[in-house]
Amino acid sequence: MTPADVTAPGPSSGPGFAPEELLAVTLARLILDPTARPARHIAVGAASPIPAAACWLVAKLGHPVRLSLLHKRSGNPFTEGTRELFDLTGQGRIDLFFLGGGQIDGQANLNLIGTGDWPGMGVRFPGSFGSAFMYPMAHRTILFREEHSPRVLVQRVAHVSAPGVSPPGVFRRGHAQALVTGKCVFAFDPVAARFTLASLHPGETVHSIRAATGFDFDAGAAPQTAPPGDAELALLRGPVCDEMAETYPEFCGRIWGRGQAA
Amino acid sequence: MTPADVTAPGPSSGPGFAPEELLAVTLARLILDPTARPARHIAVGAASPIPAAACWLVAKLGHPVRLSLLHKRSGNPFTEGTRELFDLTGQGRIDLFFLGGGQIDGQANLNLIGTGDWPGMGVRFPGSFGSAFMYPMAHRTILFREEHSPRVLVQRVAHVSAPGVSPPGVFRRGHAQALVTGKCVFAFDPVAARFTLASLHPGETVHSIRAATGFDFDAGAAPQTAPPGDAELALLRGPVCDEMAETYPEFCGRIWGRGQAA
Amino acid sequence: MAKRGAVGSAQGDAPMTPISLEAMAASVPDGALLALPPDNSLPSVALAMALIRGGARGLRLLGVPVSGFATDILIGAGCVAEVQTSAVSLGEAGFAPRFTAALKAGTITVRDATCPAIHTMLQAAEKGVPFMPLRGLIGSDILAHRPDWVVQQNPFGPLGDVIVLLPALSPEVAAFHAVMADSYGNVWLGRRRECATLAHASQRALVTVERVVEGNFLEDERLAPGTISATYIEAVAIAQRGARPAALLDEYGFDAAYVAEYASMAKTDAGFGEWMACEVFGQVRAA
Amino acid sequence: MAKRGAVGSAQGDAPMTPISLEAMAASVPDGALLALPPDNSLPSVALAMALIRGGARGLRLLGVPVSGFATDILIGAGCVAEVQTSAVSLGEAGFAPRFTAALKAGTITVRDATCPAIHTMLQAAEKGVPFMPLRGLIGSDILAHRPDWVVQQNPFGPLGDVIVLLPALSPEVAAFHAVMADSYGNVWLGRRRECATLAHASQRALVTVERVVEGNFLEDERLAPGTISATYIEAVAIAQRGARPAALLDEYGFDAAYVAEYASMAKTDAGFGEWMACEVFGQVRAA
Repeated sequence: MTPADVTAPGPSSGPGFAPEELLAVTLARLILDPTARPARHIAVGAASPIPAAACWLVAKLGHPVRLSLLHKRSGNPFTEGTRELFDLTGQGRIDLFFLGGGQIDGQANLNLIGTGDWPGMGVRFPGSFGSAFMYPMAHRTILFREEHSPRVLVQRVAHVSAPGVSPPGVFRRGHAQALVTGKCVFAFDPVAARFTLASLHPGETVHSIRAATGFDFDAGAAPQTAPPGDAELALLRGPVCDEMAETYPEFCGRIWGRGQAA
Repeated sequence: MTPADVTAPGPSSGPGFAPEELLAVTLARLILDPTARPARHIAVGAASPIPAAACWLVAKLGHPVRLSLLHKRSGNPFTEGTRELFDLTGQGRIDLFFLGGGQIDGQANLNLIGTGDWPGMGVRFPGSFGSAFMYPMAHRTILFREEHSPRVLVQRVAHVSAPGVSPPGVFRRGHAQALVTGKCVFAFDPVAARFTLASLHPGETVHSIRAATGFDFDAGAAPQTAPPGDAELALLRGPVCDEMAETYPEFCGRIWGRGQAA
Repeated sequence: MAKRGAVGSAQGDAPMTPISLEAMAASVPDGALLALPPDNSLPSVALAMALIRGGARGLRLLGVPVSGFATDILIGAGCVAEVQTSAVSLGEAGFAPRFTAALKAGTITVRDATCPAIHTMLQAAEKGVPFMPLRGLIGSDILAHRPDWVVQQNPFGPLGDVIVLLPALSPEVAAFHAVMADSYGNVWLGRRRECATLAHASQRALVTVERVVEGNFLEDERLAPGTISATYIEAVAIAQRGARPAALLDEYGFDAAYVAEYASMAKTDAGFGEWMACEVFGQVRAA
Repeated sequence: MAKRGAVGSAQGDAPMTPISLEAMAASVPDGALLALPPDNSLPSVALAMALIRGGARGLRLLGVPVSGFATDILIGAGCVAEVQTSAVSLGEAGFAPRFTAALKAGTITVRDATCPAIHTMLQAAEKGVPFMPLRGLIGSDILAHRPDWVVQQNPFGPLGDVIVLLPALSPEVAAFHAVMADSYGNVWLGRRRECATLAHASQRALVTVERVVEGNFLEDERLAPGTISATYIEAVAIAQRGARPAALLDEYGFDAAYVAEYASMAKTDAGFGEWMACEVFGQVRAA
């Protein structure tokens, strides 16, 4: 197969990288944030090719990290059944997890239930999966949602699948480290229960982010999101794609022009 | 191998059966007691050849019964590790269990800890194993101890590993059905928390039992313990011995003159 | 006849006789609390289809811990009154269309949970305890909508350290698909141990298998670790490729095209009806 | 160097290098809470002997859920300060002589438990909850001597339905013997899943194996069900016949004569000393 001409990045076609590549590299840098607890064991859940690419990039950069990819097509990392991910997390062995949501609000609450009356009589989302447990029990969580719109990023979620912060005294191991969208990166402060704009993806401004965001947030002098470096792009397009092709053939084909048979 | 002449029973050598055969048949009849909950799944614990023989006899008599023999030498019935017996019992799936004790008292309390100050500074027994759970949680328990002496059958145990009865309101599924010793069978009444002499083994009298028993008990017109029938003896000496030879070679050799290699 | 789990025989004595898939489906009473694993965890899609053909009604489904294709077709066929689950999804093929339609139409009751809570409720039943605690959950609206879940002070923690206690959940019937059964009704399902926990926790476990093989898995140290003892299995039925379109370990893969076509057709009542007539009742599809 | 469990590598990246048995023993700090399975459940007798040779002191042993040969020799060698267990026994060979002697001499503290309570405390640690309930136990003097066990009203039951709550127990070190490890430090131990629970619950799991083989057990549907992932394994050491005199699945049987001879010699301090000099330190036995 040859790369799909329409989406394949190249020196003469814009910024030289696909938006998905920028997001993967951005997530990888958040994983490696030297001020955060080291991510030695990361679990990646359902249908998350960009977080998976970020994790593989961290591994291929040579960092010691164990990846538990829940939707690996052949085999899976667990031998105790599907409860093992939750037991591992309960034990404190999962340093980092990724979560998204049909709605995410300014206090980092997640809604995977739906809108309208309980249990989602407006728009019904699939359901909460393990979020009500994983969010407080993983050491840190990176929130990831490509769609950045007032529909998704709301002032207050219609229903809380998993809360962004917990009352004093309630056992909680971690919080959202950041929220990464198709437009920007927000950092989350669990004490203030509030997001701060951390960086803007190419073409975005504080104004455009405010317009696309249903919740209020702090904004200082947010820099551009740093573009992928050549080494990162080479790893993504080579060894990372190799690892991901079996599990995410559609993604690898779309972004890197490579399918399962490659 | 040929049967060991000293212990092998025969028409010309006494009652025609070994004491162990009488005990196995007596236990089998208690297992099959039509007034008790049917024993569809029986678990047999450590180093219990006579209860194991009783269970195999019940099976070979054609009764539908599942045996979980915890000390089967090759393999074992469980695939969840050693907790599975306790989980099964917690689920209510174990109809009958066997227990003994270093001391057994008149209220059917069991002591597997020892005598003297806690934890057995006089004579130390091995410890309680799972008795504190199995005794209340199995649907019924047959107590079995060959040694019948005032040392073992005491007025009050020095320490309670597992209580014979429980206070009102405390969840308990079953109690001792009976206590079988080398001298007699006692029935247990959990409401009165008291044993009644049910039958006397050959050569015993109510007087001889009182002399050998440290606890008080009720005694009506206790009959002789019914001797093994020919069919039962034939099953014990043939198919039951076949099943047991691998796990209990010493026992099968001593009673039936058969070892593992037979 | 079905081999009753608790009326098994001493090892080596009573061979197991499989029953038919239709007889297995008929043994599930209307209104039963029926536990089903999702598409990545050995669902018996064959049994779900047999339940539809048998006209099952009022089933209360439990997702272990989420729900997938089998749940959606049972809902679409009108077999279901209630779903307790942590999510309902067709994976890459998107939302479950019949689930969503029935929820909106008010024809099913949906009780939301979260994955580890369902595992925990089943583990409590497996262990024979009335409840088990679980961390997390506090502050979630799932908890707010579960009056059967109790929040209590942790007696081993500092004052104010509250924790959720979840009641034991023992499904009336558990159904899943495994690779094989042996002569004695033991079932080999490999690493998908959530189905073992489910079988332990449930009152009746019904298992469809690809095949029945000679021997006793419990006597084989290589097979025993992935085996559920016949103690827990009420009946076995042979259903070749019985998990499809879901995958079965290394036996066959997920049929993404089949599910995608289903997801497309099942967007409407009529489309689902057409799909069901063809795929469940074996009628020739209208041109 | 030891492979740290939590600092493993992405699948396929970091081969595991076994360490020596003596280095493994040296990694167990004096005073550690060390969990050991009994003779029917994959004990690492090889590591117990290495701990004796290494002069371990003050160990607090946990029987999972009972204790056997390895515990008795560690006690006899003066390595042990405390034992928490549900029983200590040499099986057919009778009572454990060095345990009994040390208890009487007051050189060890004995904390009695009951088998399912130990499983439950480890399961609570495995699940990351502060406690788990367990039925039974009420009325036992074991409970009366365990101020760390709490009796509480069952919030889901009628008034007066009290139940025992057991605190999570996370051993500092777990040690056991398995059949084999693979290239990535995954360990295959078959159906003895109590060792898997133990590894999950413990802070460090040390495993001796008969052999290390090429490949990745987690990628093999037949081996995966009996495998503990390297995530939980801190270090692997090769110790051929490392469970002896205990049995290892279908690899080798229990050496009853060896244990009977031990039980006889260990009845006295002098006899145990002679046995240890010969069997642990490899000295030629005195004529």
